[in-house]
Amino acid sequence: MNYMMEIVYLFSSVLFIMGLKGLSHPESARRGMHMAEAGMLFAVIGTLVGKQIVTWEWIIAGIAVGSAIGAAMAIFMPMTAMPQRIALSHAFGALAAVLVGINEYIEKGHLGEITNGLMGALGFEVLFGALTVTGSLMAFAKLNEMVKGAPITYKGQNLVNVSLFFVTVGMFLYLIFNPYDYAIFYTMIALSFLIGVFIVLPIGGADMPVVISLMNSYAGLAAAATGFAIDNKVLIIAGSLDGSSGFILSIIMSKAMNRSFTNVLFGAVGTPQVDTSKLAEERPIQRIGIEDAKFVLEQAERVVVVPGYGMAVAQAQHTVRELSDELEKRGTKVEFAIHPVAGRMPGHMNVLLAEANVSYDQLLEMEVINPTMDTVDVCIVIGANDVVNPAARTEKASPIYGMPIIDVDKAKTVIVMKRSMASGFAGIENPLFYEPNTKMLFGDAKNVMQELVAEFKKV
Amino acid sequence: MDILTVLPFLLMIFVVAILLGTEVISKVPSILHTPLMSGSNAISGITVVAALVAAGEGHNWVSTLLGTAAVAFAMINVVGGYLVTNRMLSMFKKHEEPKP
Amino acid sequence: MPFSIDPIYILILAGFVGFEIIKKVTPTLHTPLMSATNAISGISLVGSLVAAGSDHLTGQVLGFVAVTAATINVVGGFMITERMLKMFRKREKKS
Amino acid sequence: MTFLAEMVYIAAAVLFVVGIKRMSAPATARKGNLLSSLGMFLAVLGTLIHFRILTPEFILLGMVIGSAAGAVLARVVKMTEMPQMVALLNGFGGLASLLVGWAEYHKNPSADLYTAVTTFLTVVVGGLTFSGSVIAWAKLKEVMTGKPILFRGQQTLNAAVLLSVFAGGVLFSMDPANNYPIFIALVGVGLLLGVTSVIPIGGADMPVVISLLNSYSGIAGCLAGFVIQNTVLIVTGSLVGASGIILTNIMCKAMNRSLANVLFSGFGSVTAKASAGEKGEVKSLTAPDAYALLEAAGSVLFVPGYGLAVAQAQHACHELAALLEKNGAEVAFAIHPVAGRMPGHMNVLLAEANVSYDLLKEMDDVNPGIDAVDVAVVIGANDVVNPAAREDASSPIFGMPIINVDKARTVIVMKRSMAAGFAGIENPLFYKENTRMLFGDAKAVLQELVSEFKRT
Repeated sequence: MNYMMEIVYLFSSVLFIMGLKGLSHPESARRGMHMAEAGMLFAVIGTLVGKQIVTWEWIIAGIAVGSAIGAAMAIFMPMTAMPQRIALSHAFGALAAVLVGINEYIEKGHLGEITNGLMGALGFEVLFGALTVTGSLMAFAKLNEMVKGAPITYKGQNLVNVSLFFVTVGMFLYLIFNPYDYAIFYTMIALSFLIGVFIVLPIGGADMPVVISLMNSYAGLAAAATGFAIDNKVLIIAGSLDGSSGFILSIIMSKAMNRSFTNVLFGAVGTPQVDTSKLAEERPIQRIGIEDAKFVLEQAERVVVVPGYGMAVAQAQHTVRELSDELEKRGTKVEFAIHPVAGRMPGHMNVLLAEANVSYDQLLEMEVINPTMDTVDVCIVIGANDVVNPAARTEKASPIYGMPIIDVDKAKTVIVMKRSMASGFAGIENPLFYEPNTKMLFGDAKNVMQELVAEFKKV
Repeated sequence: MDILTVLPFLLMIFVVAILLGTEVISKVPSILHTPLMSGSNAISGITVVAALVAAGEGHNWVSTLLGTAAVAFAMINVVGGYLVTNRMLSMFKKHEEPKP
Repeated sequence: MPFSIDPIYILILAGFVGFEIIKKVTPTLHTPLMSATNAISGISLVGSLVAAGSDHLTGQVLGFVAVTAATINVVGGFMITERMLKMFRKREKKS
Repeated sequence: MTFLAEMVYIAAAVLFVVGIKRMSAPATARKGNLLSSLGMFLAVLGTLIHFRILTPEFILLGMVIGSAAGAVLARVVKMTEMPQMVALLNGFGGLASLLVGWAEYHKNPSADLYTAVTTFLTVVVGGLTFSGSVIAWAKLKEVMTGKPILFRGQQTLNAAVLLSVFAGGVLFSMDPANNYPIFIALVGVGLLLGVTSVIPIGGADMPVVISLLNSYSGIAGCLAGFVIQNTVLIVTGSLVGASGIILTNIMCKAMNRSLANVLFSGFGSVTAKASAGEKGEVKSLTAPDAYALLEAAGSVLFVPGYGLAVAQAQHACHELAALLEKNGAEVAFAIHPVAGRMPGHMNVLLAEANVSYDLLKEMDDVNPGIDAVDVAVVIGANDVVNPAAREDASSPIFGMPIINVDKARTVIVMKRSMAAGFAGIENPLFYKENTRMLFGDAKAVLQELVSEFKRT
């Protein structure tokens, strides 16, 4: 391997790191990504120039096809479909790693050059890769509602999964010492494809953020393993950056959902937990009409909007932003409180609001907004339910007890927009609706918002 | 080449890069978690480097085929990932001055 | 020994890690931080050991002094850091 | 190098990183220190076992002497003398790297270009760290004058020394096998460079210098790692190097100086421009008056400076703080980044006096809420509370971040006399409406206040 190429790789690695570092603020984020793009360009050019590449046609064909598909997906996918895109893209990345691994195995196999160490690296590569491919495809299917989003469970599921896992690991260990057993190698790959399917099956739609993050981490680890197999440092660095990014995100997600890692993977929660902790006394709810809502908002000095995925489904984010503009025109301070799991993947809601032109300094994290919640005049909850459920704070019996929530109930007035009194995704009763300072505004989020904006514009 | 001779260096790099990744990424605010994920995904499309070699060394048609497929898939990640990240990030804007 | 780029990789990565981690150390602990990194930089002890273990006299003498100097750093540095950190206590509950 | 030894090195590197990471909060810091010392133990053990080391008796002797000296130093040093101790330790680190480079060259004089260049750099940086640290130590210890030593042609001399380092380096690297004399000369010039670059720096700038030398000692270790191609040396060396540079940067910012300014101008000496047009009247008060003020205060903020440490008054200060707390007041200590003589020094001094670490507040945390403070007590600090840094564009410290004590309701300044501070800059704080001067030795005055409290 010549020095020039290694130096180019080193340069790329640095650009990747700086790129991710740039993401620590919206201001520097784009410049950071440009750096990472440049890093990738250098790495590709360096490889093409430095390696003894003999045939070009196929490379060009592959690059052309891949770029076209990638560009098309990037340009035409709506922002709500972001999680699906990411899931697919994990599958592609992992598939590329698997293919490279198989190829390396075949080539080195021909030459009889597979050492135990190399086999170890290759094994990791194809195992993580294959599992990520099918796992991400399953996640994609669930998100796209091609497979039903509810957890699919059956008796003895954990037993099947665990034994499958051990068989595969056993094969891997066997291969390390007997690398030339082709049949075992391909069976192992097939089994890990299966594992990918099986581990995602029992995971419900609500837990998808964790799954996607986890797949992200696996895809990165597969890339890093590739680096070990072919002695390439830039692959190791980029792969481990990706791996740690996915890992951190899945931890953040698990924490925000008040679940442990193992719980998500093996517990198959997201199953509508039969929750009978009905409130002892059925207190009356208070409804509010559009005009009254307008009146309340008009009086407010500080308004906080708490958007949930329901808002995105109703495509109401643009109307919400219009409302916020109207309010700001009147001198009201408007902010958005974003729960870490709002949306379907880490940070998803922020992207949806950014798309609707909401300024990023209006987007506040849960920890930032909660301490000042009692100075908020009006809090508008749109399509969010569990993330504002005070039972998480107060009621020990509740399945979400201990989950961090946005304390909307501490605001002076809360307006909850909701289709009906049906309970949320997780099927948990929400005592917020019965609080004396809560007003319910029933209807489709988008329609209600439009009416509200029209009301404001009337004057 | 026996991998055992280079493994320590590679492992050291791996370990240090993991530590670094953890530090850098834990500072990304939750506002940018989605761009972070798609961005780091594009970065992990670095597999393209390995795929290029597999496709271009021209040992046999199986290699070429596998390699080409790998190049295509990795490029989807690279191009798609960066483009979509860029698209998302261009949406994150600060408030314009209030219109008169 | 031939030139290899591997150490440069490690240097750059470790440099980044250092920056990230140390930026987060609270100013309250800057003095212990410094004495701790001081002790850690006594890692040149590793190099000194190799030198002192060589088979010619000059190397042994140079190595011997190097081992001594580095060990002062290691032992002194860690101990003084420990001593300082022991002083940082949270307020006991008032009785 | 054997596989196992490398694995042990990786474990050691991780332990170092995690150890430093734990330093980010006082509660986890001790565990962190333990982890990094464990890492060091592993690294040494790995090296000893896996190199064919022929003469262990020399090594053992060196390690025994070094451990004993280090342990004694660590036990007996006073907390006020931490900067000296750290300076000395920096020096030893540099010395060790220098010697490693030398031994490596001696073992194999006909090295290739790569090894020659890295060896030469190791030796020069190691030597410069060593002699520079010794000078810094002497200045701090007041073995030699703390004032900047300036003479005519100094810049020329520095430039000449630097130039000869480069020239010698090139000559040596071109043909290392036949240039042993040049190598020895390089060692000498490196040592000389350390001396010439530290003597013109004044005592007040020592925090910057120590941080910088800390960084150099890391860089020297890192370079030694390149010479012997040892990963763990490179990792830890660059960790330490980064740490030193960050601290240097923090110190420079807190003193409102650029690094170049510290290194080349010899600031600590000059200035002294008394620019206070109308001085106004100084209102002084006695200990009983101060007692009355403090007794009535709901929140008290102490701003300690190095003067407090010199007077050894931190214990009396802590006692007073405890009494005030018992009296129901909210007490905090505002620590300026350059308080004391090295980064974070004042925190250690107060921790030694049993002040709880949650009372130690950084400047940036204190300033926003300072107008709610009833009484700010400034003890032995001067420039770091000088409002001229904020208001007077012509002041030499203009732009330096300060603790805004003048915004507190009342300020009590404890001071020996009206003499200007270390940097010789007039302090308009003393003439402010809400400032009261309490003259006297810090320790005596604090003790008086304490006994005043105890009487009631």
